Amino acid sequence: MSKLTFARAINAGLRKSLENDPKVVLMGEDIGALGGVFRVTDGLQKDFGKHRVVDTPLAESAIIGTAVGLAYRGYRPVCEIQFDGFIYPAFDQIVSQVAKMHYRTQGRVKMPITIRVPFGGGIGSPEHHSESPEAYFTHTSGLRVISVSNPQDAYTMIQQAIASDDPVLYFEPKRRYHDKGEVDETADLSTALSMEKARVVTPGSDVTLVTYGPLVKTANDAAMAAADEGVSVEVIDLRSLAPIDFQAVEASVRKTGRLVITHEAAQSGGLGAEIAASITERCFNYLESAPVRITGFDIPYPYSKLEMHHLPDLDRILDGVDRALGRGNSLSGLEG
Amino acid sequence: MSKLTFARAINAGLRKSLENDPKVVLMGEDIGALGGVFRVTDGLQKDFGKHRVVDTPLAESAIIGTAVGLAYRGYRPVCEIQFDGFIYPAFDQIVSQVAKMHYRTQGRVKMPITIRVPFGGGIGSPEHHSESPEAYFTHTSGLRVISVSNPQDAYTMIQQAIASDDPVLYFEPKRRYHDKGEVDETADLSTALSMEKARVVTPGSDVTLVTYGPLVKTANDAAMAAADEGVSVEVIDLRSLAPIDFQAVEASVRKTGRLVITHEAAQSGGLGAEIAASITERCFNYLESAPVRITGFDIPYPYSKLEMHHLPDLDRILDGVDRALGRGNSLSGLEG
Amino acid sequence: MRSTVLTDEPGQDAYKAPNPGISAASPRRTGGDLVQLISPEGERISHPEFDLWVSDVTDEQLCSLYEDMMVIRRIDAEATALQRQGELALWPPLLGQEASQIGAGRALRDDDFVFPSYRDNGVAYCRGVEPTDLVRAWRGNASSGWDPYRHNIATQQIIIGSQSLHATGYAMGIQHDGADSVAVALFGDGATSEGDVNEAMVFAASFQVPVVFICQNNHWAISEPVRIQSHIQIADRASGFGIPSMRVDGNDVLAVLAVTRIALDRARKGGGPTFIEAVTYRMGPHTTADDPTRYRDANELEDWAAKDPIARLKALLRTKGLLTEEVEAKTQAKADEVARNLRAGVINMPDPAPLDLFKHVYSTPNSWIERQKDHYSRYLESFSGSTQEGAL
Amino acid sequence: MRSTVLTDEPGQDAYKAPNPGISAASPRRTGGDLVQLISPEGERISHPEFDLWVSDVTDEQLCSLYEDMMVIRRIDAEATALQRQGELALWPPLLGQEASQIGAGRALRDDDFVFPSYRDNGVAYCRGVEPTDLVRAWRGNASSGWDPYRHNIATQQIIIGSQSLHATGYAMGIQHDGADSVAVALFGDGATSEGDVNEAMVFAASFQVPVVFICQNNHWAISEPVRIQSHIQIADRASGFGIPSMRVDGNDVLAVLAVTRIALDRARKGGGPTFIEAVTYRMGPHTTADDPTRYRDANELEDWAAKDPIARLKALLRTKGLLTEEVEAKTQAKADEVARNLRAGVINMPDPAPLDLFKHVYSTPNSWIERQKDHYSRYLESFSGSTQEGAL
Ligand SMILES: Cc1ncc(C[n+]2csc(CCOP(=O)(O)OP(=O)(O)O)c2C)c(N)n1
Ligand SMILES: Cc1ncc(C[n+]2csc(CCOP(=O)(O)OP(=O)(O)O)c2C)c(N)n1
Ligand SMILES: [Mg+2]
Ligand SMILES: [Mg+2]
Repeated sequence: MSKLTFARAINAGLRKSLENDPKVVLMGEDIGALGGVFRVTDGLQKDFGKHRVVDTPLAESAIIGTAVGLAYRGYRPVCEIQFDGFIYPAFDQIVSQVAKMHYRTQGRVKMPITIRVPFGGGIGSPEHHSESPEAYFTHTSGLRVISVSNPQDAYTMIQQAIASDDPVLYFEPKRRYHDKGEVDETADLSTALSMEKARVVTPGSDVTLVTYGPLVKTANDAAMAAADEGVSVEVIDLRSLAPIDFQAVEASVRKTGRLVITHEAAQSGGLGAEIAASITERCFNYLESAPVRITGFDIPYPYSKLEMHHLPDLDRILDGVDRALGRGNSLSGLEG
Repeated sequence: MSKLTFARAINAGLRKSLENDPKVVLMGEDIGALGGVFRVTDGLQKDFGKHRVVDTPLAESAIIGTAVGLAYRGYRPVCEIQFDGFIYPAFDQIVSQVAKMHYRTQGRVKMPITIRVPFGGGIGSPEHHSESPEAYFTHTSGLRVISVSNPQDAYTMIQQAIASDDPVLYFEPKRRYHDKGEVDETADLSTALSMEKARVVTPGSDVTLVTYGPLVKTANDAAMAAADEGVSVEVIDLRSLAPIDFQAVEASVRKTGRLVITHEAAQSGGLGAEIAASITERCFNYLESAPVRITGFDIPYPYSKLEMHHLPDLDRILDGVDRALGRGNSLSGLEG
Repeated sequence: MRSTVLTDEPGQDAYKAPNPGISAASPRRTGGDLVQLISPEGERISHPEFDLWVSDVTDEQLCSLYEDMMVIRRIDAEATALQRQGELALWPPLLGQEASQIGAGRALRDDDFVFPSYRDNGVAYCRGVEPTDLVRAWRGNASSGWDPYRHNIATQQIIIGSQSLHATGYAMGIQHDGADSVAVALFGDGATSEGDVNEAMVFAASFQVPVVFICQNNHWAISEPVRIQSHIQIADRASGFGIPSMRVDGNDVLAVLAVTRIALDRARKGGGPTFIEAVTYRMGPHTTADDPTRYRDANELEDWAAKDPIARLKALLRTKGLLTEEVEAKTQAKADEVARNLRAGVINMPDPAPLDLFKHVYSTPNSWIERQKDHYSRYLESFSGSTQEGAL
Repeated sequence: MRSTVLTDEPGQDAYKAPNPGISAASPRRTGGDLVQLISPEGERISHPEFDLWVSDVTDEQLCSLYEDMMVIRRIDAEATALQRQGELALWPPLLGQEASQIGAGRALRDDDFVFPSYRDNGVAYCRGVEPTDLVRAWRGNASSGWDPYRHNIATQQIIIGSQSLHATGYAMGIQHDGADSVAVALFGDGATSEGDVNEAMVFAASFQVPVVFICQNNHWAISEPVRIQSHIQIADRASGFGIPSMRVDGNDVLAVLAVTRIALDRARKGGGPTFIEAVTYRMGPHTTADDPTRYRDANELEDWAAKDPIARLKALLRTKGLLTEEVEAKTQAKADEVARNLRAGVINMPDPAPLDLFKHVYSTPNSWIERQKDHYSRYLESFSGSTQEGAL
């Protein structure tokens, strides 16, 4: 066991993958000598060489498009997109090629591509540096999408993503990069929890609170605050955003009868909508109240002086918990 | 009143906009001499000249990106994306520029850009020609998204879209291009139903059936078939997909207590999720059963010999109506 | 390089020089000379340098190139007919581009890897793809027809230009492996406007990988003449990326063979990427759904018919006394047989099963897909015993 | 065009010719000569052609260019300091690029329209943007600082290369209007790899619109040396699109002024697009968040410090006897004043109000936004009277 920051944990996972499989190749902008703008690939080019840790020209579509070609040739490319907001130039290659190639070729050509995306807000950045684009990809059949919330999962799941024969979008909560946590670097990957599975991170009985990535910590804090008020909140870290482990959420909601979902992405068409809809379908008769979504607003990510108003925080989550419980809340008295 | 096909109705609307506002410029691939692959722009270049109906080089990002520049200069570009599956190369320009420019500039720069997208399946096409990408855009704050289901709306709403100071994605149900309908070309645009509003196209009292674009016709057919079985289905044509006129849906569901949503796009993260979640939030106490989604599957759009299995049809919609009503249906006896 | 230059280039305006009096660097033309080894009249034009690259082509091989072109033209015609008869949903004819595709396709080594577009059926044929497999996707029976690894050719790309990046990435893999095979990207004149094709050149040049870009400039992108994409020659694009280019008469199978071999050889020897512009003409519609009379002049087609790639090779064979009755008969028989098999293959192609929908979305089990498949199979079963059973 | 050529080009490898013995067209270099009118030592290099374009520059104007460069360097330094002090969230210094930006900025007419990147604060300054407005977005108080229509300069683009298309589209509008103004796109060397920049050249060339692409090749894209983007000169890219290009010493304000004027003049007269590569150097970090010691050699920085654009102009002014104490004092005073105002403007900038979040998402009322705004204002009100009130 060692205490690692989030960024170091991913770095360690990447290192392990590079060591274990000569077909693993890292590519992206500034990932070499600089080690990436967040230092996640720090030292890897030095240790594995310029052919395995490749500084590419500045073109996202080409990063993903050449990764498709490398995958065709039997490689396992791990692409870094420098910030969430820079993934859109590569959207076509991701949606029309990476996601569809296996289906298109009737399983003959595999796309074991991992796309690492530092995502989410809260670090005071200018435009395009704080987006939460995950719903674009969870709506794209053929992709797997995961997000990690702690250094141990970051370490394990980056290796699982790279080992997966399916393409994986790996969303890294950039505002947690410096958070530290215990990481067991010796743990056996084959016995690790499947990357498709959610995890109950705080058990509880009154309300189910579902989230992922950067807000898992906030949700846990909210659960602690709620406990002080005598409300028992069960926090579920989804880990996998596509597919979502609905069985885990369902099991919890059958118990609590109440659901709150929180994410930073805009509300309309965000993951919260899918979770609310699916859970309502699956356990309508168990629900005591409508699922509540506490999310970013339907606005472009705002300039940083206002971002704390946009991002769900402990208070807003607790207000959502109150809503789910039918207790007094900011919308009390409002109809519809 | 004249009887026009869908395609001719859009053509007539475009013509009107070109006539009324010298700042309107059409741009796209093959929209000139050819009149577009669906002939929607037929004859317009001949009548308005190459400077107002512009055949562009083959580059979607540039079509939208130069439209942004034209809008900056005070123009109202109307861009045609040849098929749904070719919009992704322009995704970055749409999401990072078109959608955000007004917010970014604090309202100083308007983006009155209309992006016309023939969308949806059912015409036996090869890959990339039958996609339903609307949810990517409804999740993108700053865009308006509409879809039309009949020639009259097609005619009116293309003009409303062009007249709008906000950017509008205008989704045209390509498999309906040849359907005919009455179009009043003299109707006053200023008194037309706002493009933000939904419309009840078949009134009913037992179940609310919500859809848009190509499936409105199918939904109406399903309502007629249901009526034969004594079930009264109220069909709502959303028309606006962002924002959705939830008040209209809400009013209907408060009456019926049951909701079925149908669209061609994949289920996970599709519009059905947002509608189910929002309506559950807004009228939880009125719902007699969980909202039902009848949609395309979570697969890449399939090759054409299987597309009729992927696309919701009358039978699948009726099965969904049965589910909403708690009557015998294909999933009877299944838990969750 | 003093080969004959095609005189009329209807699609290409001469580049207009900027304001005179301004000495700023003006764009130079590279690749301005069109490589040609057979004249439109079927004369063999000798060229000290390019001849070297086809000196091994025996008379027999010339006949075999002829056969390939005849066969692929026949496949193309048969597929067009099958579409007209409702057996295929759509077909993109290659009529007129046989020399470009056979010349390029026959230059390749088995271990080279091709990333083609929808129109490159001639190249796919050279790679050994079964004619029936060529049309599988166009019938709607599958999203692609063959196993890329069996023939070392990817499935046909529909997103314009996308495959140029795949080829470049594959070439990065070849370089990484230390192999001496080559990745080849095929695309059209229209594709050169797409960001992806340009980014592919950036990457290919930056990493100096073994990739050959072959652009068939058939003068049209659906209804758009090539001058909408570029006022200067397409081959000139490459030099701005530091990639050498060649411009070849795409209706001259020998010339295409020669320049492709040159490019492949350079790539194998570590010389990096090359860009080839094969100047040819799309004699048919864009696809069977297209109506070219709406946008192009019949005269233009006539002009190009006079440069027909097959007629040209035929004339050469005739001059050389190679076009014997026996050769004619054999070629005809082969073409007939291939067409017959294609037709039979299409008509007997079994329809896919409904639940195939859910196959291969992922390579490992996926809970969402499993659930939807389960629900849909229950749905299908719900009709059993009802009157609709037969419909399934 | 025989101006002196900068000898050391650390970022650019010479293009390696392909295998010898192959006569295929190899890429030619265009724009290989670097336009220079002031040597690094501050000598005025006369050039019969380019001199014409700056012959109207009086001594006074030379001093004014000097002042601009001094002021913008001071603004840059002050903003960097403000960032270090926590008053700005981030700042992208332009240190070293003053000549490129002031030379280009001062060549423009009021009715030209500029599409800049995040680093082009010098150009924005020339357009009359208030220094305080330059930093508004970097403080996080707004997503952009100024009204584009007031200064005819768009807000600063962060998505690399995106603005090249906006400029091209704007130029399409100018052409459509029959006006003689020009759209200008500014971007970096790294940006030339993005599809958008290449597509912009395709459109600009196809429509022959009045746009000038100015690429400041500052040798780095964050940590990546320019040779990762291209092995040949950046200016050469343009010729492949049929766009003439010029390569200019970007640390020579007079030379930049001259070539920008040439390009603008050509555009105004209907001559279409021009591409300018201004060869310069980013002497600071990429942004205040960057640590260049991780990836670049201190020697390189030293080499370029010897070519400092301000020192160079200063030397020329000194030689010409223009650098009087008075001029020095006036310049200093101006820079001090601007910096003072900037600091005061930053520190006194009022914070935005929470509900500003919902402003300007759409230009017309939108039911979703209204509802969320209403809910959020209720939420904020729900704290009223509680202990947290002060926090709002
Ligand atoms: C990204 C994208 N945009 C548009 C289309 C529609 N489209 C199909 S073929 C074609 C023209 C292609 O022209 P060219 O590259 O010259 O190839 P050719 O068809 O002549 O072989 C277009 C616009 C597409 N398939 N993909
Ligand atoms: C599409 C996109 N990809 C990546 C980035 C991250 N990024 C910001 S600046 C930069 C380097 C830009 O280099 P260059 O174009 O040379 O401009 P310079 O910073 O040197 O002025 C990168 C990669 C971005 N802003 N946008
Ligand atoms: Mg073509
Ligand atoms: Mg740079």
